Amino acid sequence: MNAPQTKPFKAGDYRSDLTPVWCPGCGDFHVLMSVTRALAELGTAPQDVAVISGIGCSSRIPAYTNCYGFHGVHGRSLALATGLKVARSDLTVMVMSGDGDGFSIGGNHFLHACRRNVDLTYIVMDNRVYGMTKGQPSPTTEPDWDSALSPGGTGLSPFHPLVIALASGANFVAREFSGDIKNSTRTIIEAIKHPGFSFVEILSPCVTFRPDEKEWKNTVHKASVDETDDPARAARRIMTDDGMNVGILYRGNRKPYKAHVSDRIDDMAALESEFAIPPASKT
Amino acid sequence: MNAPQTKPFKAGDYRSDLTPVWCPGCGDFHVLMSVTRALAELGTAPQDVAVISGIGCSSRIPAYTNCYGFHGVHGRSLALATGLKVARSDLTVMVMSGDGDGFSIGGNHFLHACRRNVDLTYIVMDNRVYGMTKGQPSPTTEPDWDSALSPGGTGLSPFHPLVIALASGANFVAREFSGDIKNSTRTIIEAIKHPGFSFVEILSPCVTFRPDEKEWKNTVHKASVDETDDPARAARRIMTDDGMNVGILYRGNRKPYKAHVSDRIDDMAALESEFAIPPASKT
Amino acid sequence: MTTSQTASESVSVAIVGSGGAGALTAGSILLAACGKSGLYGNMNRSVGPQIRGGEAAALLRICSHPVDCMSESYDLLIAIDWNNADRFAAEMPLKPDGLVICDPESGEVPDAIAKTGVSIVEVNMKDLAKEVAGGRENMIALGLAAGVMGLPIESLMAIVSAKLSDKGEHIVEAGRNCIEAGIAQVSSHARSLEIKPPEKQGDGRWLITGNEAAGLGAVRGGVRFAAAYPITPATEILEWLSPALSKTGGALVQAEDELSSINMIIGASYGGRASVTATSGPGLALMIESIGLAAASEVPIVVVDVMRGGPSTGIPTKSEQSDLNIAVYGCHGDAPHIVVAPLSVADCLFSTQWAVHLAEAMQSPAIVLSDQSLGQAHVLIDQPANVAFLAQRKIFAGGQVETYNRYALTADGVSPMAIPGTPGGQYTADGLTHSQKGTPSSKKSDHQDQLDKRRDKIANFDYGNHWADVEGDSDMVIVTWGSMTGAAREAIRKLSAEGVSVKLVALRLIAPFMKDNFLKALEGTRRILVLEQTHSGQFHQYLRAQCDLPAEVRHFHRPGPHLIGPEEICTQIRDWISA
Amino acid sequence: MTTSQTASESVSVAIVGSGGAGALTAGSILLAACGKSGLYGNMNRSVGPQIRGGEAAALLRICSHPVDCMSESYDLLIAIDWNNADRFAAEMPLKPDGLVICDPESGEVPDAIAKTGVSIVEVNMKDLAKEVAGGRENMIALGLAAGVMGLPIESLMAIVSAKLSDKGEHIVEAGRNCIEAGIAQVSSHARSLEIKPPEKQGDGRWLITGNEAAGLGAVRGGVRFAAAYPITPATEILEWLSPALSKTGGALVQAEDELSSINMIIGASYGGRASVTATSGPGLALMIESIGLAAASEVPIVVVDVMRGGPSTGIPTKSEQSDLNIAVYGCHGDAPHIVVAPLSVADCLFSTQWAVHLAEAMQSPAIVLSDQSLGQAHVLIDQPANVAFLAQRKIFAGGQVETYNRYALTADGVSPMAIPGTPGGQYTADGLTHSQKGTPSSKKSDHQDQLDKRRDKIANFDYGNHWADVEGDSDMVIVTWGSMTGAAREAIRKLSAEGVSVKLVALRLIAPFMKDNFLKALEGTRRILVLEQTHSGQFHQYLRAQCDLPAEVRHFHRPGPHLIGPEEICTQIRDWISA
Ligand SMILES: Cc1ncc(C[n+]2csc(CCOP(=O)(O)OP(=O)(O)O)c2C)c(N)n1
Ligand SMILES: Cc1ncc(C[n+]2csc(CCOP(=O)(O)OP(=O)(O)O)c2C)c(N)n1
Ligand code: SF4
Ligand code: SF4
Ligand SMILES: [Mg+2]
Ligand SMILES: [Mg+2]
Repeated sequence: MNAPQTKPFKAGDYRSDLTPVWCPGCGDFHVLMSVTRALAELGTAPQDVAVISGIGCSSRIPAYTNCYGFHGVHGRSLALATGLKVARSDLTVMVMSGDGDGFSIGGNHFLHACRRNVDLTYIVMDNRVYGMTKGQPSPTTEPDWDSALSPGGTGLSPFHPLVIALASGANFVAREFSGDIKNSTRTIIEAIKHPGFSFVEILSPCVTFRPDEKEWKNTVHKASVDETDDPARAARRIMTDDGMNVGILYRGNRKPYKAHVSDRIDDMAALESEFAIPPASKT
Repeated sequence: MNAPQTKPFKAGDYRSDLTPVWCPGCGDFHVLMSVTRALAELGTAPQDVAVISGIGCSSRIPAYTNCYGFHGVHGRSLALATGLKVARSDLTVMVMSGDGDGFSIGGNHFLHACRRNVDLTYIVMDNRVYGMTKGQPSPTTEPDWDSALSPGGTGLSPFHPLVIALASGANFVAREFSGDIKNSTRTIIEAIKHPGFSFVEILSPCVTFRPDEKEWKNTVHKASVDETDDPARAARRIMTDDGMNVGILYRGNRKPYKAHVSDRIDDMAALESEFAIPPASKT
Repeated sequence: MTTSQTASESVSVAIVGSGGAGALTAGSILLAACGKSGLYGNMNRSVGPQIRGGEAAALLRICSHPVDCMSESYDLLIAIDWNNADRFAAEMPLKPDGLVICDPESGEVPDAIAKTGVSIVEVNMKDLAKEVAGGRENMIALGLAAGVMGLPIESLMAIVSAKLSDKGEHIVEAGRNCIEAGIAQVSSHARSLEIKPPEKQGDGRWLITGNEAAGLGAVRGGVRFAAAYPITPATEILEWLSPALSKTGGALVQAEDELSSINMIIGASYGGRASVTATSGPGLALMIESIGLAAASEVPIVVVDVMRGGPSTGIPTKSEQSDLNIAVYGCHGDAPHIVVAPLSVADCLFSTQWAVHLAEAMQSPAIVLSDQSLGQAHVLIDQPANVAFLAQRKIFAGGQVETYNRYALTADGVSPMAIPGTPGGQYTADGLTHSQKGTPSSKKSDHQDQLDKRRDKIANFDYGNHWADVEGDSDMVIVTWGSMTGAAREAIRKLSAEGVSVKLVALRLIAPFMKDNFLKALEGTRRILVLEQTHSGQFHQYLRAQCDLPAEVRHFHRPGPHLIGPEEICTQIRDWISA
Repeated sequence: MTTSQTASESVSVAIVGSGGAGALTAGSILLAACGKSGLYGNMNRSVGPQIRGGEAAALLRICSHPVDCMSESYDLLIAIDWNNADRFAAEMPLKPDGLVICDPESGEVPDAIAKTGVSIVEVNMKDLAKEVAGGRENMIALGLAAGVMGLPIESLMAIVSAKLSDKGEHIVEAGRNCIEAGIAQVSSHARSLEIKPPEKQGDGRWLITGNEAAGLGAVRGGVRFAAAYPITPATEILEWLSPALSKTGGALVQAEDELSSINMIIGASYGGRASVTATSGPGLALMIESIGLAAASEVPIVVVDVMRGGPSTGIPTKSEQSDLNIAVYGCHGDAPHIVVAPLSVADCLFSTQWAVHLAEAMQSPAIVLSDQSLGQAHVLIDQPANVAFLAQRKIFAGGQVETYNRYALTADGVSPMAIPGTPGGQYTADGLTHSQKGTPSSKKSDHQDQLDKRRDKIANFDYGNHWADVEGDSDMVIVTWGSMTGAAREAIRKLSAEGVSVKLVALRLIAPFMKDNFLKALEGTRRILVLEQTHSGQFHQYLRAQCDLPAEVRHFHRPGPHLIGPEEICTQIRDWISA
């Protein structure tokens, strides 16, 4: 199934004909474009790609692609994708999530997917809000953002998903802005190609509940330093940056997860012999 | 209930008469000693302290104290303690966990407890193994540690709980060794006194499933640099240390969680007025 | 209000339009204005899958008496435009003598509607709006509706002023002018849907949703702590509770997930504060392990489950009653607890407040099974009375005893609970099987004793007459629960007008099952119609499991999203009688 | 083996000692040696709350025929020492004519035992051990047991060599010498518990636990992927599967929690590999949300739940059948799925293998309800036959169709499933209500269609005659399920020896409920005794919910940890007959 493609693919080959439920202007439209372009450039046939997600506006993305997809339950996409990739190492497995799905309810799987370092590409469309449930603060929301659930703001500082990824063992860490399709595409390509667990946070504005985020196109800027393969250095940099610098921030050499399932079916007899007790010799 | 104590307390006042189920030589005995000593030194009356835990050998600890305790379900101690502390800010709330309970199944609550920065003291007895279920690897276990579940080792690198804490927003981060009761006691006192979320990882050998850990008393060493209030610096240091340096590593100034419940009961009328529609004037 | 003789007791109105057309705003103002006129009514919103910008419909029913459920068919459809007309046709069927008002500028009347032969009146809403400075077509539509229904213009104007005032006086002005322009169109029409004046004049009405009512019930019951994770269709409970708790000295914590929120409220309640969370099916599923913990460690908590279409993510925005099984049977092991179901929007208040009381009195988890059709319905109700149910826990006062036994065996099964801070009451709460003191134990006697205790405290409690609403007298009985009660009530009223009397037994207390009371209520019954909004018949199976149903039984059930309505129920009964 | 006439068919032995005394090792060797002699038997381990170093007991029953359950009372108690004697007295009552062998050096015979009037023989085990270079008292105890039972010494020596060989030849030697010293003591005793030779001589026996058998059943069924999080008493399944899967080309992933493990297997199975996880009650509770996902998205998975005492953390090391409710009814919404229960240790293999087959054939989750009493029992069984049940999924072969409809409505409700990599089969699996294509939908027709489809595919499947073990013929019937079957079988054998015939209907397929088969099996029945190991009577309620039980019913149930035994069951039947 993984034979090299002769016919070149176009981005459109990776799009289904379903109309997204997204609001006009939602950043996720751009992420969808970047992903399909990246896949086309890589040339992996649509049927050899699986896009796994949870629940949220962002998590609606699998059905908008023409790949295999799984729109699972809220927060569990990384676990589902891990099982899939270990069972089917021949597939390109993308995991696509939101800041609520991925960092709030899904936080534990994030930690352990990084640690396990299975060869997955994890893209989080971070809009610093729960879009689908109509505007509650997420783990990346600013402390003073006003909402019905937290009038006047939560008072909580957003945390650093990229540093958490580094501290947990991710092998590739990047941040992009959805509106910058060119760089997003390039980074997604690199993330897919890099072995082990690759994490790309894409700042993707929620124009409906966070209209202020339309400003992001003016505030993001390229990281001022080059990517590193030293996780400690990368972590320190990210903890002190303004959360708006984009680019590949870390490309590591950590060992990817080893176990996988093969099509080999061995003889069961050896397995069963451990239970056997030979009959007593006649006495 | 929180009136200053006149009579001084002894460590024994914080011990119940229950015999621990722990194996002879288990590091957790020492942690119990350090905790009771720290509480005695602080002088908070036993009834004003709550010790909250999940499931595991280490999590058995609440009933061995003479404080209020909650031995909840596996992995949820931080959530339970958060509710308790917000509802009852007058109590000293300690959360005590193991590396499985706290970092594996409980990983998400760890992230978010750090981020929320409620004034809790979180002590994880890290023995790099699941003791209670008889010896499986945990998120802090070395990649080559052999076990029935992972013959030959998992191949996975342990992750960095202290850096994850820093990246998530914890306000106090320390590592100690259970056998060093003096320093453990001192650090626990500081952790309790420090506002916001304090995290102390105590290396506590599992003599039964990790007899090699008896060697820890020879391998731990004091951190060569002083504590810092810069989380990025602390993170970098910890990511490059050998996992064996002990002491207070970070003492921050992050703002503790603000909401709490008071005994004030306000008039409900104002609350209900929003639903009222005055009757139509006679037409 | 002067009314013609043809005025009716109930008028149902649908206002539809594409995203941004303002159909929902028009509906809200209309409903509130009816309330201000002393009328009753309710409104549901129906929206497409889009997060924003999709088509929307406001579905209203206005009555001169308190209203039990939505209409099955509509008297009046105002179409600001005709986008997604196919969805409307299925969701809001028109009565044969129905009236459609639409704008000729926004496309053809869809076939499905044109074919039915209803009266169709064209009004150039867009043009009329353009004639008003700052005018909008939804306000024209509002005027049309008010005109057709004969609503007093003062009520409308008062509500428009109140609702739009924060947008500036010119917007209010524009609104008023549009409404007047809309009303002016009506006199020229052939047909009117005038509504009778309210039964009780001059009463104060409340306009409230089931979710708000549940939140208020919790606070009235004494809840001062909440923790929750947002989920449709329960989020409004949280969004209402958050400021409400702040104002009453309490707090709401937004948790990272439902595993956390359930444990947060267990912690807060262990600390002595009555606590609540709200969720829907997927969240309830995640809470199940720790609901068992609350049962075993005897910590009172209240979980409001606003049910939606299932299984799995299902249909988040639509109603179903299919979480009955998980609510009653979901825990591993034997973990008896309380399950309560509100029987109407107003009853969301009472039932939740009662659940707080029950949970606290028995130191047990209580689940409130509301659903989307109650939680998100906007309803005009009489101002609810204050009921006396408050959180009142049996507390260990401290100091007097040698050894404090947290889980002491007592006559009623409820053991005095020590609240942290109480000297001499220190104990460790535990989800492991434990002795009376709370020490983990695997002894058969401890296990049996504590299982018996937890069963008995719930089985033997005095639930008064709140276990069910039992109404009427007949040997034909409708047995139902929760939100289905409204449609059943209306059906029974209709049948009674036809001379057919039917008794209602609507269960509010689902677990424990009040077998004796239930069988008593069914004495002399010949026929039982069991009604529920599930695919598999969960309620019917539950009844079967709990008792031998003492009569001939028929069972009418269906999954969501299509709510079972009064007319369908009437048909069931009529068919049975004539069979 | 030469045997006296007084030799019996079944001997039950308990070997007890404090931590480190080696009672469990002695028990294991004894059991294996019996197997080598062609006998049958089983062993349970009982340990205190300590992780290590607490007291321990090996509870064995050795039979000349296949054995169904543990003994309710013991023929022989060998006490290496008397620590925690009170626990023993409650857990392992001695028969009135029982024999106790103990070491006078290690304290007084406890009152509870001395008072019963059993024969007590003192042997200086410690001293005897000291006389052997490297000798240990547990090996002396082993010799004593073997001697009293008249076991052939060759079997013992063969097992000792095999089991201790990796510890060095001197340890083996010491063991042999101790055993001989122990046996030598026996000739001097007054009483012997000789066991009859096996019914079938020369057969190969397997020594296996229920947990190993479940693991093997999964692999035989075609499982090649597992993910799990350790939990007592299910961990051994995982520890067996991990190397077994590596050897057969598969893999086991240790997950961070149960939310993860269930989703990992859903992912792997979506990828086309038959997959399994194993857990116990608390873990099953955490998996419930995603079991609903597997049901809604139609992904086959197998979840083995090794039940323990509940609710909540309960009693992790003891058995109970109280996860029936959550297994059947735990999901939110209507999510029909398969629930299977092994009826014996050996049946753990068949039932798990069958569950894999059923899950794959119907693209549905299947839950296997084993329990601690099956999972952790070590049992000598006949080598199990190979059965033909294999994972066989209805697959979409690719390419031929215009639009591939993953959730197409088909005659049997099962739709061909495209496996990633198949060109033309791309679809998105979804837990939202969806159309046949898989597109999210809130249409009533889609919801109804897909709910019908998922119900029908499971309801209409041909389960053959595996749904239950139906044995014997009588108008008195025992109806039970899962692990209770063993004790019921033995009770029926006993009663039959008394001339009382009782029929057995033991359900293997719990859900869907095979109503027609069940009622057929009960035709002509006058009395039904329902048996289960729960506090609230979950199974009985389930039966009531599913059908009208066509006879007079009595119900005997009890929570763990005290297993319902054959003699108690006999008493129930005898009392009923004589009533
Ligand atoms: C178990 C569970 N809890 C809660 C929800 C409700 N829910 C759906 S999406 C969502 C948040 C999504 O936020 P995010 O991942 O940031 O996605 P966005 O919509 O912002 O793209 C929540 C809380 C759910 N579906 N399941
Ligand atoms: C939901 C759930 N899953 C699994 C378990 C089984 N379990 C009990 S303790 C434990 C691991 C404990 O490890 P750790 O926290 O490191 O404690 P230790 O025993 O090593 O002190 C596990 C997996 C459980 N009780 N509940
Ligand atoms: S609500 Fe926000 S995240 Fe969701 S589709 Fe609209 S703009 Fe995008
Ligand atoms: S198993 Fe390990 S962690 Fe548990 S009590 Fe024994 S030594 Fe301590
Ligand atoms: Mg978001
Ligand atoms: Mg540990």
